[in-house]
Amino acid sequence: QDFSLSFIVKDMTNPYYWRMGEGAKRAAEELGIEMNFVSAATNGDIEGQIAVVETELVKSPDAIVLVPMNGTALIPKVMEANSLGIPVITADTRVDDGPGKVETFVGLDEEESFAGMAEWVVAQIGGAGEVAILEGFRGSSTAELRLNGMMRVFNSYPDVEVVASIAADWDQEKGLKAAEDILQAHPEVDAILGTNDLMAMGAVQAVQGAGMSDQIIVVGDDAIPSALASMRAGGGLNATIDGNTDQVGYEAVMAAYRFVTEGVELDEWIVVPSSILEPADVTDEYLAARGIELD
Amino acid sequence: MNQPVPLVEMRNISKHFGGLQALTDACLDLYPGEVVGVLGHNGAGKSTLMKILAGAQTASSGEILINGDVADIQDPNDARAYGIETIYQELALCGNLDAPSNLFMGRELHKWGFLRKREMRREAAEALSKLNIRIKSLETDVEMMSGGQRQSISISRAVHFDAKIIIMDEPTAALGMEESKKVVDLIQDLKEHGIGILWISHDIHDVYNFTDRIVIFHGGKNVMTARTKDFTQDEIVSMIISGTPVKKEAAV
Amino acid sequence: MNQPVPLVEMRNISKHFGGLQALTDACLDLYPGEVVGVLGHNGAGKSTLMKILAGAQTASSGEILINGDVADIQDPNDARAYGIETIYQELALCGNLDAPSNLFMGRELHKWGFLRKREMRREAAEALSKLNIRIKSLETDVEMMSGGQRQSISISRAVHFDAKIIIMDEPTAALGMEESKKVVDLIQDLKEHGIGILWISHDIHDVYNFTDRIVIFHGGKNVMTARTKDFTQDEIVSMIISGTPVKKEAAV
Amino acid sequence: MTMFEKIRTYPLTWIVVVALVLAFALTMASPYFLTSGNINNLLKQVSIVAILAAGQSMVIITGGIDLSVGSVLALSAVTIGWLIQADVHPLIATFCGLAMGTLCGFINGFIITRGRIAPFIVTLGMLGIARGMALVITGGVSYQILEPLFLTIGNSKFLGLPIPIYFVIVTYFVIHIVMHYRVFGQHIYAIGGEERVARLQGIKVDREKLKVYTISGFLAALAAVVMVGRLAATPPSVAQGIELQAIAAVIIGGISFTGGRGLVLTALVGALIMAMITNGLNILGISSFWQQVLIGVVIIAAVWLDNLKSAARQ
Amino acid sequence: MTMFEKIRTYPLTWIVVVALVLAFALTMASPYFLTSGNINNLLKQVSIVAILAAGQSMVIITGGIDLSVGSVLALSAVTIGWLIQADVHPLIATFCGLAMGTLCGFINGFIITRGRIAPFIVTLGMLGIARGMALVITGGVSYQILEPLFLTIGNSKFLGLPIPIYFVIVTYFVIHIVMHYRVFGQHIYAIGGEERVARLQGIKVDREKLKVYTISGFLAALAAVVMVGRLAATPPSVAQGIELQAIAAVIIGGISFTGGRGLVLTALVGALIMAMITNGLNILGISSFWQQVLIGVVIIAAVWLDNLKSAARQ
Ligand SMILES: Nc1ncnc2c1ncn2[C@@H]1O[C@H](COP(=O)(O)OP(=O)(O)OP(=O)(O)O)[C@@H](O)[C@H]1O
Ligand SMILES: Nc1ncnc2c1ncn2[C@@H]1O[C@H](COP(=O)(O)OP(=O)(O)OP(=O)(O)O)[C@@H](O)[C@H]1O
Ligand SMILES: O[C@@H]1[C@H](O)[C@H](O)CO[C@H]1O
Ligand SMILES: [Mg+2]
Ligand SMILES: [Mg+2]
Repeated sequence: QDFSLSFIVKDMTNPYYWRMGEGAKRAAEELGIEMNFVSAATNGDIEGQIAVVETELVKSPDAIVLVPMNGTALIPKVMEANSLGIPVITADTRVDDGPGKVETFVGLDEEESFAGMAEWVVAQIGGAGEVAILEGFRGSSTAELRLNGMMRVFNSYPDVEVVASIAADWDQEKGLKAAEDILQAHPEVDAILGTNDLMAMGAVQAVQGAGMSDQIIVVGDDAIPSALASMRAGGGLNATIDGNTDQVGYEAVMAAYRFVTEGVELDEWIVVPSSILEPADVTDEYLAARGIELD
Repeated sequence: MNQPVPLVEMRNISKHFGGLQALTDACLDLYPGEVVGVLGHNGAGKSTLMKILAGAQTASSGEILINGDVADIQDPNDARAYGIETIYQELALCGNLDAPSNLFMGRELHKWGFLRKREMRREAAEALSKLNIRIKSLETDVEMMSGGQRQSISISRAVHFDAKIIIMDEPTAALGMEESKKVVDLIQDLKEHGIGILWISHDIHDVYNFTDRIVIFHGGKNVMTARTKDFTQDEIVSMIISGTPVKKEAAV
Repeated sequence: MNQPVPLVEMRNISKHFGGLQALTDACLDLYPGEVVGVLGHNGAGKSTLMKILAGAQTASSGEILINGDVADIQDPNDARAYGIETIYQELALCGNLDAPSNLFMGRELHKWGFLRKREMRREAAEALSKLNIRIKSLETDVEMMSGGQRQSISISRAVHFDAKIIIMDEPTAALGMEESKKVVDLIQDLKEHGIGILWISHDIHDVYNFTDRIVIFHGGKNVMTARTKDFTQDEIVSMIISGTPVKKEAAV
Repeated sequence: MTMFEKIRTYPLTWIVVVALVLAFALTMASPYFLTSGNINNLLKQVSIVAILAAGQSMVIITGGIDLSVGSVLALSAVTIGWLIQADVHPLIATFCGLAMGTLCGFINGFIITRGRIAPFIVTLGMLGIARGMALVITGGVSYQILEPLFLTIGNSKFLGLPIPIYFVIVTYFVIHIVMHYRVFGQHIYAIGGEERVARLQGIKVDREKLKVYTISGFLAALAAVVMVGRLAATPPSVAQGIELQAIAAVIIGGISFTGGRGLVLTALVGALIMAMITNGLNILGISSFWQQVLIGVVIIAAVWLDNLKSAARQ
Repeated sequence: MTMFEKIRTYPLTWIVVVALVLAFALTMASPYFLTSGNINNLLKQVSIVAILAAGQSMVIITGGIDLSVGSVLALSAVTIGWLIQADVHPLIATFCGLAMGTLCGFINGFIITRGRIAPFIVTLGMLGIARGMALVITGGVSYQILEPLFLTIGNSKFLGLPIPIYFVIVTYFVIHIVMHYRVFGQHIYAIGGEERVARLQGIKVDREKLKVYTISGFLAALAAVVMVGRLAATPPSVAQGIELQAIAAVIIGGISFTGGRGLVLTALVGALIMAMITNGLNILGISSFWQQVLIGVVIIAAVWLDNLKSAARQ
């Protein structure tokens, strides 16, 4: 079939998008369509992603699925696609409201799912205690949304204190260092929330290194394979948000295809449910269902 | 001492580099229209003293008087303001630039900030031809040039602008005979125009024949200041080597 | 020509830098125990020819024979392998290192790769004292030293290792009288040991008194090769300046 | 020198040849490369790095380095964004943004010359300071800029070419004049050649260097204006790591860290080569993993090709 | 020179004083800073950058630069991770990881010396190539490494000090000996001082440079071993941008880009200063916006303080 789709994510150094690609490719195979799954080189290189979008537009695909690196900065590219008559669907991260026309958004609500994670943590620590946050790359919309979601919840509990909130730029080693420092300055901390799994895995190492695995809860986000492996091994990660990333990729491709070929009106938001995954949830069935192999 | 107020008077200049004492109470004076030879063994402190006058280094102690007034020379621009030009022993050229650029460095000819390249080229060609130096292309970067060619550029630069005092630190060391001769002629010419010249040289013939007075240093200290012709060439050589003054009534 | 096979023979060496022709069919030979003066105006191509022999530059055309055999000198190491040592006009010192480090550069004394610093220091002190140079501290970086001090280090280095051929490109240009004298003595001493010396100098007295033969260049071409004493000092000067050989039966 | 000699030894010639070789290879590899749409893209994509590279090359010719350009760009951009959302007139906001970048550059130059601190350190410090300030001002928020002024800059064409490229042309024209026809430029080359000598010859080295860093800051702000136009937004995280691209453009062009040499125009070609590589690999649909590998290989190859000129010159 | 003179002019003295001033300030600011727990922390945290800085300082002393260390570290780490998950014995895996880093360094040196290409370009190329290869090998996946060997490296202590610091000590001990007591080190200083002269004096400049880049690659791999121990995992995205930290450590220590000068040990202090700044600000709980600003300010201030030594020496 001569249907071509460009699926543009942020970067591929993070297993998260790798997983999204697997879902997207599954859909593309089912539909028998041609798909370009591409990204900028690093998460943060907005200009790089814009260049990728521009290049894809030159190839006049039938539709574009975009995971915008920044909610506002990609609007002009959405508008450019609009003016070329190429429909745009966003996934995982939204573009902000504005002049860009997006057919639908596929994914979870970053702010809400992190609010949910914050609630979960508050419940775990009995409604009172000290928590610390490992922030993503500040100024990126994902980082800001996640932070907002958590802070909103924590601020609503008078007995919960956010004792530290440190940017670790989505990076595992920086997450490790920041967590080590947090443990020094706040030995009483009850929970460390990583805003992605890489940073959370760094925190797990720090907590283990300090021999405090029993006292401190560590949570992350993305449900990347190494996080799942750690949870299964009882390795110290207490929970992660499973945004059903592969599902997001799958649904986005499907939606794009139906929109173009069948002309169906899409819902404004195709919700892919997110859930908080605990070690007990990482069963063989779960892994099999998600097509993940751990060894 | 043909005139009452010296152009330059350096008094009790001392200079140490960390633990190394390069100059100890060095004194020197220079009158208009006079050529003073600055002599001494290698490492005697001649260049250091000259650099202090040129503003390239600052003295640890001592003072400098220009035209009888205490002068505050902190950097090369201060020295220039007093009309002091210098031919440095190390030449002080930018190897990455051509001869005209080096000649006019810091004093480029310009109109509203725009370089007058053609004029500078022409003037440079003229200035260099006075020294009889053969430079095949004025566009060549100076670092590609022969030792003598480079030295000539450095000399041309020092004499091209209206200086009152010119420091020449071994100006003919790399020059051929003919080219050296031209420089010696030039010195006579400058002298006639009332310019004072400090001339460092190891060539005792030239010094003997073309300087009015000599100052001899040894290990950073003055050995002797005298009218050149008050001594024989041999006596001067002996003072340079031994570092002790030859006793004579006529000595200043 | 006191021996049949010359130590060095350079034949028809040409060299151009882009459009600039620095040497045209330049020839030169040198026999063991001989001092050959290489003369010419500034920019005549003397240093370029010497650099080609030293492996610092490669000729555009021409060939070099060492002991009668064609030698392939592509880099300084090749030249060294033939026993050629060079005192470069630009001295070729590392300003960031001290005198012993410069003296032994590339030929450090060591035991299993570990530097024998004390030995090198001692030998360097000895080598420098032979030239009568005053260097206050051997730990000082060379870039802090006076022009003459630096030149002495460069000279010491060239004569310290067992060379068969020594190129001296204006070795005494920055030296004091006494220091120059030492170098001239040194040259005589090396000569007696059968070493061949190529000596570039603008000092006609020294050249006249202490060389066996002279080669004169002008604008990159040979003017004349002759036994020194076949000409008067004035004739040599005239050839250097005019670039035309003085006709004489005795000329080689 | 013959005309041919002159062209052959002009620093721009070879690097332009290298760029053409690359363009030819990409045209062969993909039908999309040499389309007018893609050329337009390329011109837009190169513009920001090209503007930064112009300032960077001046800095590098003095023998320095400016690591702060990406952060200064971001700070200038958020200054504009912040003022516009506070209802300041876009022209005034733009002016303030330019002033902000210029000020950062001035501070760089001031500390480098007065404190005698290595440019690497000072501009690394400014990299943190300006980025931090951008975040502080905005609280991490990215403002949407829908002002016609910026939309025009980002999306319109003039005489068939995208507007950003005119910023580039004007920048390089002015810098080229400054470097080769003005006393100031002459001083920059002297300082880069041998700073000590420049000082001895009475050049006010500190003042000239101060100017150079200030210009680099100003150009970072000018690049910010283009950036705001292209993004229609001012994310404080923008232009992270772009300094490395700007420096690479300069070095690929053939200007060396040693200082004192080089033609600023070559940096433009260097930036173009970098942009072509990324654009070409994107168009070919190479996976981003292999892209990184290939970008590395092609950069080295391009410079190697450029180096062949010295061989050819013999 | 008197003993006092000697100490006063030893390159290490002032930068150590600067480090102590910073430590004192942080101790005053936070009760947590000078606890044994935090000192342990600091020693672990500094280790990776410190090891990289040792190699980097050798490179910088030759007058070069190595931008590839972060990527080479990542490639070495994933090599280890990939082999271990394929059930290769951890020691063999480690050996292969070290070999991989060494090979990358060798390739850098080879291209720099044979191709006569600027180190900036070659190592920038390698930055892309090695990172890309790390991603290609793993497909972006991070392996968990629960081998006792690495857990010990990451979490155990020996004589009261964390294991990584012993890697640092051995590295600096060896490099110090090499640089100041071996012929090779002497050649490195000569090459950095004046490469042309080194060549004229018969130093095999290319061979020595090749060795230096190879060592830098090896040390990146050694840092990878520590990294794997610390993370118990091998994320291919690890250590991005760490080259800037390593270079900054070297320059803060007082080694200059000009080359030919400096004491490698100062880079260790430079790395320590950088680590203290981040650690201190984290402990003080400074917001991430202001952290960037403060890191910038403190880096500049530290170097400014260090520069005062020249004033003091007069
Ligand atoms: N920047 C410096 N740092 C340390 N020592 C220095 C410095 N400059 C000069 N010296 C030392 O000061 C002494 C005097 O040096 P100076 O260059 O003045 O000698 P000079 O008389 O000009 O000798 P020459 O005839 O060889 O040029 C020398 O011992 C030299 O090593
Ligand atoms: N690397 C180079 N590039 C271009 N031209 C050069 C280069 N080296 C030397 N030249 C030119 O070649 C000619 C000969 O230079 P050379 O240094 O051999 O002269 P020389 O006889 O040693 O003069 P001097 O007595 O002044 O030292 C000069 O015109 C010089 O400008
Ligand atoms: O959701 C993704 C991941 O969490 C990643 O780690 C950072 O970028 C976000 O968009
Ligand atoms: Mg002197
Ligand atoms: Mg010469």
